[in-house]
Amino acid sequence: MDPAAPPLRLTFGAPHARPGTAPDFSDFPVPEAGAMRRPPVDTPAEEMRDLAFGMIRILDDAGEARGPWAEALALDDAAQLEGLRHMLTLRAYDARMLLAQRQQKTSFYMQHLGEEAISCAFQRALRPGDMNFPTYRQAGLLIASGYPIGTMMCQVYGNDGDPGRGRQLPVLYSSKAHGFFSISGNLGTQYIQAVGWAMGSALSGAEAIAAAWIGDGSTAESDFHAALVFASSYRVPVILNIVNNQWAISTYQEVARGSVGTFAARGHGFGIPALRVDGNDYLAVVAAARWAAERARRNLGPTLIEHVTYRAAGHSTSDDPSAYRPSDEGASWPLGDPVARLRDHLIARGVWSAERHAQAEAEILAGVIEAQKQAEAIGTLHQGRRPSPAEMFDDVYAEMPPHLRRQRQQAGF
Amino acid sequence: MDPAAPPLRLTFGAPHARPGTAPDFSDFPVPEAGAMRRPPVDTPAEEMRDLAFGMIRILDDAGEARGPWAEALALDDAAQLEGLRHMLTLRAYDARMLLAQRQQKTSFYMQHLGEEAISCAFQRALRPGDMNFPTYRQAGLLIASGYPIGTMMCQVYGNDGDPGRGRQLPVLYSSKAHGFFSISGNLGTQYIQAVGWAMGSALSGAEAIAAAWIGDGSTAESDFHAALVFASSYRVPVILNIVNNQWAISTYQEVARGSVGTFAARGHGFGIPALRVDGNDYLAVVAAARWAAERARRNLGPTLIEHVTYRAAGHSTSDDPSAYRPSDEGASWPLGDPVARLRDHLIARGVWSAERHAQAEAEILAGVIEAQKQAEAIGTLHQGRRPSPAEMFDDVYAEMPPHLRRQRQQAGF
Amino acid sequence: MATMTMIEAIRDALDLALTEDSRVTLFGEDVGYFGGVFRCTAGLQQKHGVARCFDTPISELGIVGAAIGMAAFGRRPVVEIQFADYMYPAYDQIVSEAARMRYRTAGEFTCPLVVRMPTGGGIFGGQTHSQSTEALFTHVTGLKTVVPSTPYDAKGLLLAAIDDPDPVIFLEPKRLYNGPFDGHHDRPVTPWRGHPLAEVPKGRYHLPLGQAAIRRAGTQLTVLAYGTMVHVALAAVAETGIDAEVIDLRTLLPLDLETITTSVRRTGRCVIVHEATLTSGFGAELAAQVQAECFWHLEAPVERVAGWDTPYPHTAEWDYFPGPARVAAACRRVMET
Amino acid sequence: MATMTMIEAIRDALDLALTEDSRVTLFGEDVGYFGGVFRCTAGLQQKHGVARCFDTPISELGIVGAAIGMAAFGRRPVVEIQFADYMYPAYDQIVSEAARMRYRTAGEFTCPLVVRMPTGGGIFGGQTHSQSTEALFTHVTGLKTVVPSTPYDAKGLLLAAIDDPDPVIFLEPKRLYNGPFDGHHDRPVTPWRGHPLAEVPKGRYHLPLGQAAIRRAGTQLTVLAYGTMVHVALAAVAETGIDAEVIDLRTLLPLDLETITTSVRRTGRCVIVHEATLTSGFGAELAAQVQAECFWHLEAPVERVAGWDTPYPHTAEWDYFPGPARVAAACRRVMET
Ligand SMILES: Cc1ncc(C[n+]2csc(CCOP(=O)(O)OP(=O)(O)O)c2C)c(N)n1
Ligand SMILES: Cc1ncc(C[n+]2csc(CCOP(=O)(O)OP(=O)(O)O)c2C)c(N)n1
Ligand SMILES: [Mg+2]
Ligand SMILES: [Mg+2]
Repeated sequence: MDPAAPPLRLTFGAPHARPGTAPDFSDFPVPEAGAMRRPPVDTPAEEMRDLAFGMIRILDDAGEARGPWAEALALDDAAQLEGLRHMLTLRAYDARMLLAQRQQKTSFYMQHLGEEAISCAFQRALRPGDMNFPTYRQAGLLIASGYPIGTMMCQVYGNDGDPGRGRQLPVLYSSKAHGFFSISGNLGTQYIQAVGWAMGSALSGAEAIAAAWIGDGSTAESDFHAALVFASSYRVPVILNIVNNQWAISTYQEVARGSVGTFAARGHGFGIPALRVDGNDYLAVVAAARWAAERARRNLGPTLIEHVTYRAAGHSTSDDPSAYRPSDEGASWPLGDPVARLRDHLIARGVWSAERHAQAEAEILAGVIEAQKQAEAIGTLHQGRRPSPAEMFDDVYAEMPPHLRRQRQQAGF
Repeated sequence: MDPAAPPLRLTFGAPHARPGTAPDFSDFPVPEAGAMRRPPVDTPAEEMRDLAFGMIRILDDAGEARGPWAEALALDDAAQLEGLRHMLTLRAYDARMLLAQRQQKTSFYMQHLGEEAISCAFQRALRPGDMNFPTYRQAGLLIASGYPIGTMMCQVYGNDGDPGRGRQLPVLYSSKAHGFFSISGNLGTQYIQAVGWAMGSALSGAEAIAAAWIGDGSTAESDFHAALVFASSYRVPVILNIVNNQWAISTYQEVARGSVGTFAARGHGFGIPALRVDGNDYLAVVAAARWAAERARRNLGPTLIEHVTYRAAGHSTSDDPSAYRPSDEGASWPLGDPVARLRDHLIARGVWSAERHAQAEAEILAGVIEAQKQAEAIGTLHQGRRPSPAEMFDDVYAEMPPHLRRQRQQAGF
Repeated sequence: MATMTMIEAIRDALDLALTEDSRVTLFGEDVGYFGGVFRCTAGLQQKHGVARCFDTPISELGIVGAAIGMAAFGRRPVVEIQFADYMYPAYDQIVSEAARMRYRTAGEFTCPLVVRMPTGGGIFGGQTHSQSTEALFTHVTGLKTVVPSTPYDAKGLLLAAIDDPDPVIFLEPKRLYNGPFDGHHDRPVTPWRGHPLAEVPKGRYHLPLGQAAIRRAGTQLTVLAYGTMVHVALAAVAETGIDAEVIDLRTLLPLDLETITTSVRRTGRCVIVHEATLTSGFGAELAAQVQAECFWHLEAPVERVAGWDTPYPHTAEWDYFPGPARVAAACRRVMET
Repeated sequence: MATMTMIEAIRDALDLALTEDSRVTLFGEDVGYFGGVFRCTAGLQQKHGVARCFDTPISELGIVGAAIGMAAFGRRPVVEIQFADYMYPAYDQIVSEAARMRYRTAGEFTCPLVVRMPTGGGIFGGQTHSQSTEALFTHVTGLKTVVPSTPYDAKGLLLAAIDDPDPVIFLEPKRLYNGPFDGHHDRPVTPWRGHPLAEVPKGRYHLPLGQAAIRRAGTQLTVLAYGTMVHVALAAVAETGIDAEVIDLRTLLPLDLETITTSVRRTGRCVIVHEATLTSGFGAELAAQVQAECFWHLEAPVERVAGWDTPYPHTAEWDYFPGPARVAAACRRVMET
């Protein structure tokens, strides 16, 4: 017994604020836009560790694009306007589906509010044939790759227009043609699958790269580790995305992150270069994604990207965040709103205006509502044309084995 | 398609040499003994990242103890001589058990050859009540804590003197009283258990700390990640040891390590301070272990230690390493032999001599042989007194449930 | 005596355990400040402090692995896996470590650990919020597996599980959390309030692990069920008018074979009901034991009604879920033989 | 025609698959340069290149998870888990991902993956080198589970498994790798050399998954077994002199129920043998199906002979392992009823 030693104790990470206290992001450092250097993509990992501790930001408070990442990006106006449109579409879609769930047209829904930039922008770095392994909060990848939102709605309703035949929980979309791998309801599992997919591409002499996605909380899962081990071992052409939206249901990101400063730093244990990017900055996300994609395509190995953002809505329609965080916390989130930031940038550059924005919002909402009408004309969870329950027995195997045929018969089909 | 992009490919890590080629450690940097700085234990993790990339070495080629780690250590002669004796005991024990396996007195054995310093030295940093969660290659922890080698032999023989009643594979010892947690045959699983045990200690207001152990290859397992996540999150009083003996059966350590320089760097992804230590240097291991133990006891959180060594023998008695590495590779291992290095240091300091060493070796071997005789008088795998097969049904549960009672009856007991 | 929902009964048991045994520690995903996504631990962190009830990183392996270490230290961890569907990442720790700790050390180290997890379907949760994984535990020697079907049982069995010196898998049928669901998804749910099996005494009481309960005495047919299916079976039996004995197993392992065989030897007929997929489900073990023990008394083959051998579907949930219609049909079939 | 050991037959199948199908890729712990701890892939990296057959980090989760992604890409991964006892860390990927990929995407993404693993005991491997985990796979819908018992079958079934469009668990009884072990650990092992079931044709042939083989025709009793236990059952039957039909299931899922019921309806008696622990083992499913399908033909209860419900012990291995004596006793018991 050491008389000098204090009693042992554990540390329990806690959020800045809980209900009943004022939101507080004062210890959340927000680096200046444009300040982060942009090393060449083939810089050795150990010479760019600083990138995991700062933050790549392009858009400043005045809506101006700044710094070396902005210069290298050079995204033209049309692309930026398209990006804005993607984000607005996702936001309108979310609003309608949230409502549809409240109207019991579906069982469950998950919003992207505040995180729209990440998936909408990232898709821009990919090419046809590349494959995302998304989580449930990256529907922007689908929208930005031109997937019909009507079909997304059919998935949410599980109606006869759902390509997945109503088998999966709402929002767990899948589209091979759009580079969107079927989402699993299990956290983390697809991170290593993305690595395996990219290995398969490289082993096949193909050109496609993969992008893995995971939430801040889910980095604690084992699959995350396996992915980093394999990606590092074989120098796999994959982009390893972490979406740090500060919360994992009711659990603050610090519980998963531990005593390290950032999630991006996780890459350093494996010699994987890591970027930390302002996830509410559409341009910064495109810039970081392209840098990482170039590394993958040039056989320079994996890149890890931590996208820093804030989950402005509840975790899902089953969640009420006011039980565990101040309800006005989102308003004081220091990285702002991704839609507003890109909008203001475009207005500042004179290619957009408040009026055109309002008009675009209305148009997009009308389009979403129109798609919704068509989807609902097919059916919703409890009404209209739904996949026949007989289909429940299909696709368990390529060919239905005898015992399933017997069971289908017993079930009356 | 990018015409400039090269075809995608993977990198496959390979060892320096394979059978038929000459051993080659020329790209293995061996930092000078005494060169590594020794920061105060409460230094912030981000200010001592260099410790993961160099190597703590105390004993130089001339057998002299050098540098700040040596100065802080100040291990007296008696302790050093005892350390030498522990290593010699382990080596003699290994030799006898290897032979016993070849004589079919047991089914299986695993040696420590070349790695004796690590477990023998580490135990010196622990106190009664502390708990190791070892792998199968840390029997030195038992020897250094005074566990009777005769009882170890009984475990290997699975005879009636085996406290584990012949249930476990040879070498999977267990002794709560000696701070040696039951070894699992599953790689990695116990790493997170060590963290949980230390959490339990802290939550109970106890003073005991834990030490987790894992091999280089096994760091790829999921449990390793879980352990680092939990240790980092709650700042757990645990020492996370990685024994990098260059090989995981036939697989070179680079396959698990990937593109990162060292296994110690794994800690940095979690903000966990990491030491890299010359595992063939008894004094360096004690010094590093004490530094880490002090951190744990002072609630400064976990420390990761990579012990660099070389597995000089086969993986186990089932393995023939000449199938996958040059048989003379061990001879060119640049960190030398741990026993010889401590012996030479003691001789250089004038407290030991070649004669006394030879005499000690003989004495120790005689002692081991005597213990072996006694163990064999009880029994070996196929002969003598063995636990009754009826005991097979005990300890599945605290109280035997009816179905097991029925089965035991059916089995004729 | 108060009536409680199953959630309240579980919370009451946990509260009591925390109060009476300083070794008890709860942790899991969202179980701390928030009190769990099903609110089974709501208020317990606030009452007992963060060190007794805390949030973990999202690693089921980590949760169970750390709990094993803690149990070996001498504490009594009670951990929550957010849904049984998410227990797979922890399966290695449960099977290879918790279940065999006592055995492989001949009792030197033990693992008094309770792993709670909401189980089963009926809430439109799709394939990852609906699974029934009990057969994956009953095949693992060294574990005990418990599935309560009422608030009263939930409290008594959970307190017994926490006091048990060995690892216990405690499966909570989420469809029963708020009311004794009878399988008719198109009718309003009955609440637990006022239900006799929801009368939960204050204070500590134990229901011994390994004892079944006869929920309905009968002479013509024995129905074996557990969890949600107990209520479905009762509804089905009522509809058929068959004088069936409905046995609620409560503990699957160790199994109360005595109660089962006594009944089947008397009735000569047996129907087994569970939600999990049929093949290699726990019903297989029950059928195998019943035919072996009651062979000379059986007048019809033992029938199993179970989830179909498909993943749990989302929109077709009520075609998948073994409801009163399917159970009743099986009962009639067995009676006609 | 050459006779081969089971290891050689497996290697031959893998070699052929690598040669004929450029999508096939092998990987796992030590399978690359060294050729696997049981040498099933020896020489294949040297012959086909490191990109076709390579070593992985020690992460069963990583091995299977990466293989799933690769299979979804369009390759045909054939991975090795070093021992079935180490499949648990990969269990989540197998159950939650591989098994349900086709279903949850309505066929858009599929998972043509083979997971090979040495299974079973009899080599003094203790609890972590001896387990039989098949029942943990047969409960998982979407998987196929195969257990060969001869070199000829091993090659034909493995080639069929590799060509199968769905995930296949391929369990290799390690006790049979070098000879048709008959359960008498105290007698010299018979080698495969010269054994008729070890005659392995050159080139490709498929044995369809889902077809059992009758290893010994008989009229008095049906013995159901797979893997090592087929040989133990044959030895036991020979010793008893009972005219038993011994059926080697070969594929557990999908099960060849037809062959089983045809036999049991004829013999009226059935003994099931497996190494895995009894409770919730695959024998339970077999017994449940046999009693359901052959109820009116059965003249005695279906008996199961299995590993005891304890972890696999080291020194008491031969008291645990179901040997000819236990199987013969069960056969006699069933005949006497
Ligand atoms: C293996 C597994 N464990 C637990 C869950 C339950 N769960 C669903 S979402 C979630 C939180 C995830 O947080 P994060 O990774 O940060 O993603 P976010 O929701 O913030 O996008 C949890 C615990 C799950 N789906 N899968
Ligand atoms: C979960 C699991 N997977 C695989 C194995 C088989 N195995 C036993 S030792 C070993 C190599 C371990 O290498 P390393 O971690 O470097 O430890 P070392 O043997 O070098 O001390 C392997 C693959 C195992 N025991 N457990
Ligand atoms: Mg999050
Ligand atoms: Mg090693």
